[in-house]
Amino acid sequence: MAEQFEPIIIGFTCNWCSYRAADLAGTARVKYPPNIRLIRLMCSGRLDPTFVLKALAEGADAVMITGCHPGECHYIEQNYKTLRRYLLLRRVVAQMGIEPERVKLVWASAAEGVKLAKEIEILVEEIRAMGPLNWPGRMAHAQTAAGAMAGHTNGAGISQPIPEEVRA
Amino acid sequence: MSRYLFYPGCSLQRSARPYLDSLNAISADLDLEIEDVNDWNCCGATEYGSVYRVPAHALVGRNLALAQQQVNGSKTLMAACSACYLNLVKTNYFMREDIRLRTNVNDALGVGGLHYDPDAVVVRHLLDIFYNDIGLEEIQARVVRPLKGLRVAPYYGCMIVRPDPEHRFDNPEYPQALDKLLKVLGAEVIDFPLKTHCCSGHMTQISPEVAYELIRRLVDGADQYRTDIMVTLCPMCQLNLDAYQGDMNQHFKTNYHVPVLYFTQLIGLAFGYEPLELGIGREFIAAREALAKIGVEVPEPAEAKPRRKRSRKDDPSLPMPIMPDDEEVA
Amino acid sequence: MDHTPRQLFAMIRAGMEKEVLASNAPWYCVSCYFCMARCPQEIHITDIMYTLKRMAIENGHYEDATAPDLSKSFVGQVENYGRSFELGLATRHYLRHMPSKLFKSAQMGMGMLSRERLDLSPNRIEGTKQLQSILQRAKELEGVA
Amino acid sequence: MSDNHEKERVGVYVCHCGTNISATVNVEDVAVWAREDMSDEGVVVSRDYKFMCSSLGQEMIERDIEEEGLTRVVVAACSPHLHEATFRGACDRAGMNPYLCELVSIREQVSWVHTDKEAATQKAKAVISGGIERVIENEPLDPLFVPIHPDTLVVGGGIAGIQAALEIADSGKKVYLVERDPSIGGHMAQFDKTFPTLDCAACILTPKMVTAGNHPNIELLTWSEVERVEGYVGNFVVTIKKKPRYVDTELCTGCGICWEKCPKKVIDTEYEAGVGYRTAVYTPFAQAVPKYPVIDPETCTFFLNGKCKACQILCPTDAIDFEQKEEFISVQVGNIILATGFDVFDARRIPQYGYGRLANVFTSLEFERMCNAAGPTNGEIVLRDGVTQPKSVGIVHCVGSRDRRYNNYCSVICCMSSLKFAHLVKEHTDAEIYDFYIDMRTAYKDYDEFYLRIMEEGTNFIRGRVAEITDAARNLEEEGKLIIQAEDTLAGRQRRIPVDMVILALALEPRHDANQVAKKFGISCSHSGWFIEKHPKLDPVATMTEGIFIAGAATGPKDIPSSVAQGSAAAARVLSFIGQGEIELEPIRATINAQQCSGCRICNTMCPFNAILFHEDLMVSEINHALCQGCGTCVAACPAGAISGSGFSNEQIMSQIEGMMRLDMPRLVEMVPV
Repeated sequence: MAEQFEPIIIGFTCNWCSYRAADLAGTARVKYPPNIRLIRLMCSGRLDPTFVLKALAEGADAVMITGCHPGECHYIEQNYKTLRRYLLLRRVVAQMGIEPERVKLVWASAAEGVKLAKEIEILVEEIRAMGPLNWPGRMAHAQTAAGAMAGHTNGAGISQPIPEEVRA
Repeated sequence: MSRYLFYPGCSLQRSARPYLDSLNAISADLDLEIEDVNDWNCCGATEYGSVYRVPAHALVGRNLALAQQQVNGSKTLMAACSACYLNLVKTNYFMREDIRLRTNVNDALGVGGLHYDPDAVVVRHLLDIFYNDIGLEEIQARVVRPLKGLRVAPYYGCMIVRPDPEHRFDNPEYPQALDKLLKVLGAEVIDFPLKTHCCSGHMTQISPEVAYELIRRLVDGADQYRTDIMVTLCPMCQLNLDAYQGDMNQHFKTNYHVPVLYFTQLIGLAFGYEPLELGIGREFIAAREALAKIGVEVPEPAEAKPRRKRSRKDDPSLPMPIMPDDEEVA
Repeated sequence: MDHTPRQLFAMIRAGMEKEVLASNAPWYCVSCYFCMARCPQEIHITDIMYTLKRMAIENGHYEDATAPDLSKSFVGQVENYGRSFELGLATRHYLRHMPSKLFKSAQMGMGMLSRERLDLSPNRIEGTKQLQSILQRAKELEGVA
Repeated sequence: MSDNHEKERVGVYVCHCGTNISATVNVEDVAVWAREDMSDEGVVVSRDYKFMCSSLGQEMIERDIEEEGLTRVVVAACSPHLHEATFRGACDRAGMNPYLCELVSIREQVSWVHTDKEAATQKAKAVISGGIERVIENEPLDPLFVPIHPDTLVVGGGIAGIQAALEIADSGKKVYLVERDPSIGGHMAQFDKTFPTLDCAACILTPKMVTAGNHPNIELLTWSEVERVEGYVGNFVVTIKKKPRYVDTELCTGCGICWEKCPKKVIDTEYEAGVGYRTAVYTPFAQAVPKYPVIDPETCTFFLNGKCKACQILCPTDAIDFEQKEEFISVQVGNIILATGFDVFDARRIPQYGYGRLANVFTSLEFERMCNAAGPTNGEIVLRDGVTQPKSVGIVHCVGSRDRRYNNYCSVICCMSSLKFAHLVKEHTDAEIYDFYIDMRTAYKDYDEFYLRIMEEGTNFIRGRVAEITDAARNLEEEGKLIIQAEDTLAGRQRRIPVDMVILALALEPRHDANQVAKKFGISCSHSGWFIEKHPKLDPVATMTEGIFIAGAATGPKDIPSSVAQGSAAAARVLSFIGQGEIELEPIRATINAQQCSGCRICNTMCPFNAILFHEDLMVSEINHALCQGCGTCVAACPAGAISGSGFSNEQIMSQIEGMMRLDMPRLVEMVPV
């Protein structure tokens, strides 16, 4: 029986480089699979690790974090902080029983529309091969851990229950 | 002692025997241990690929697979003939880049109990080994009979440097390795503008008139530079320029006499070997006269004294572009 | 040469398959790869020429058989012996396509012989059978067996 | 989700963008979906329209705000980088806080990059859903105003930089013009004639140079380079390195005795492009601005072995100062214009063209110098021997351009300058001229007429890219000549043309250090290495970084008229900022809630702008909004969740994620059963 699994991926982009790269991919009509949804931040440094957990908890199968190349940050050096958070985050998700490959960091300058599209394509392929994450289904188990980490977020934190009917 | 796997190719067995003989003669001096690929087969030259694709790569693939079995320490597979070299390089390259071809070729090889993993061996030309592994200093250190006064035209032909999507080892338009190697042997190396132009390949068999014209251009070019010897590194080039030079002369009613030797033969001469040990004498266009220039102790022809530099005040000439330093070996 | 590579490619784009395969241009290609090294669009011209030759042989479209026959004879020898056999190849080729030049070719052969640069009988590899089975399978995979 | 859904009234506007979006996204379906399925999320109005950015589209939104009482607006159209300001403006006009409008990109990120209409439509709904959830969490914000320092820095003293500096200076504002070479003038100062009018480059350039040099509002900093840039739009602090001239400009009169007497002659690879000489103490050319020379310590005999000092001994005003050291000055400016120009392609990279090996192969820049009456041959067109006039000349286009191995792009100016060369050769000699081109590109005013004129003058045009240039003759006619081989693509055959001289029309390339310069000023370079504009068509002289403008060939190959136009354009942009006195910035800033701050000081180390200060007495941190740039790194780092980032709050982003994930997507697509 052959059914192709179509993952959903949330991508976080930096306003100055990778969001511009996505714009450039569009202007140049570079094609990539529609599985990714991009969220714009001012800087990859704005990426609160709970955003990633939130996305996974909401049913995303993977998260792509993108930012300026090291040394090219619009805010001088904030992407180095992203890199550190990313490395830590991969360990955290692994401890939660999630394949760390589901969280990916990609550097893409404003000129690298083709590169960004290619990276998206690769990640979609990888996640397709990996299969669905279905974290919401495993939420009960994961909630404690994620809740601890997301404890400080006010309001829209991931510790809220997710209505079953919303899930695919 | 550096050990290399060696793919001799059909020509070196017979028509380019002097190439093999001279290589064998000098390899000991250079600590080269050469191990033939067992039971290698023809690479298909430029013909097999004109008829089939997958079989052409399977043909070469058998050699690569056999070489892979013999890998022991060094992964380098050395080829002396430019066509063999290129065919080996291309099959490795296409098997790496084209997954379908890789699967098909390995499927076919499997019938013969063989398998090849792209990049399991690194295919390199003899000249590449001499220039990059052994090195010019090492070669120069063994020169006992400098080829002083011998004017040589380094002739690379096509396939050693082209095509070059992988940036193999020298410039595809204007390579330098052989030029520099011949310089350290003490020879007077001309800047041969036709060094990578075609020797006519198999055209001698298909359209001799076309072949003669291509050969004429090369021989004439060398002759214009008062070349004593053209130096090759490919059996096909040597054959076309040497064995067909007479036919070409007949065709154009010309009288060129430009001997064509392998670079290994010149290295052998510089290392003090006698011509016979290097297969010299088996060429159609005899190198005897040219080699007399270095064989006997003739006093070095007085180099024309550089004219006294005119003071730049009256010299209207414009300076030549500054080129990146030609790294000379001391 | 009937067409320059540029014209040939324009004809391919124009869908002139028959004319393209009948052109003698690919057969004049000596595989010197200058075109590939120089093409500003990095078109693999030489490899395309090989493809055109294969297609022409497959469809029997070529007009002058000299070059295709040389290639085919060479292939036959390699498949028989595993190595090329210059004397056999040349004799057969000149007999068929340039009988007038056979004498000249024979002279060249004598010259080669006297210089110990020509074998009178073919070299054979040990794994002839193995090679033949490999090539047979490869041809099946290419769909030409 | 937030409980704001009941109180907010959201309008959703889906743009067709002609067919740019509607060809791939079923926009009508999306609009219906938003109206019907998203009504629980607060959507009360949903419309699709051909061109939402048109005045009719904007008026539609304004009317809905007024009549339907919308409190939030989501526009699903192009990238916010293009039209965010447009739609915020519309909301503002209708009395809604502009920051309550959210632009969702379904063109650049959906319709242009996907092909499957169903999947694209689904994705469009998902991202719009994210936008709806986000906009509900948006808060009304007031724009931030930053005062603009009235001084301007112009980097690069070529024609574009000079033009920009003059425009600004003429309006009464101060300009620092920084040039790395000893004189301003740039590449244009090297040329003899300019196409298509053939007026003399020096005649039109030198007056501008002199004006710039004497202008009371221009502070010329030649032989200087920008070392460091700090601060932001309105208030940059720029550190400039003044390289030692070894000449005291206070004392020097520019009399020229030093360079007349200097015994050290070297090949001038800069101004003379390698075909002429200069002395170790030199001004690049006679009309140099400023007139003061520099001493090149790399070639000066005194610097090399401590002897000579001829210039010092002979200088009538004692202006030579071997002790001079490099100096750093710091200037404050509100805006910066980068006009750093281009480099030319290194012809040695194409060995088959023989440059450097074959004496009579010249580059276009060498030829420009040769034609120049003040150049090394006094304007005589001669072979490398310096005396022989060529009887035949070949001109080769696209050397390093339009070639995947070097530069994919067209260098724009080479066709025209090659035509100019053909004319100049004809004017100076009787030579036969062969011009090898791929395509003749003579766009713009009077250019094609110039091409016609050169054709009528008798130049031979051969359409075909040159394969090689060789001295290997094949027959008597070719002996002693340079042979240009090319396929004449119109005749359909190979041609070999023997000539005496070859001119290579070199590609224009980004400055070798363009990347470092871009980094220094916080802007980006394109894939080819040119500075990237804010918008290639609509904002060609601005960059993504506010306050940094670009002009001239630094943004891509350009001819003189275009470079001048860009210099003026950049100046106009800067002047408009200066005129306003302040600039409106997006109010994206971080704020610390003192009640929640635990005083841990983690955020203090996060900020590269030192915008976060710690109150020792209160044990809480505070953010200085004048220094904060809004990156949000501290927001993400605060373990107490005490920092909020306006415009990108946790609530906004979390809701956006929820919205994006809400839609019940088909997760398993059935494929052909095995």
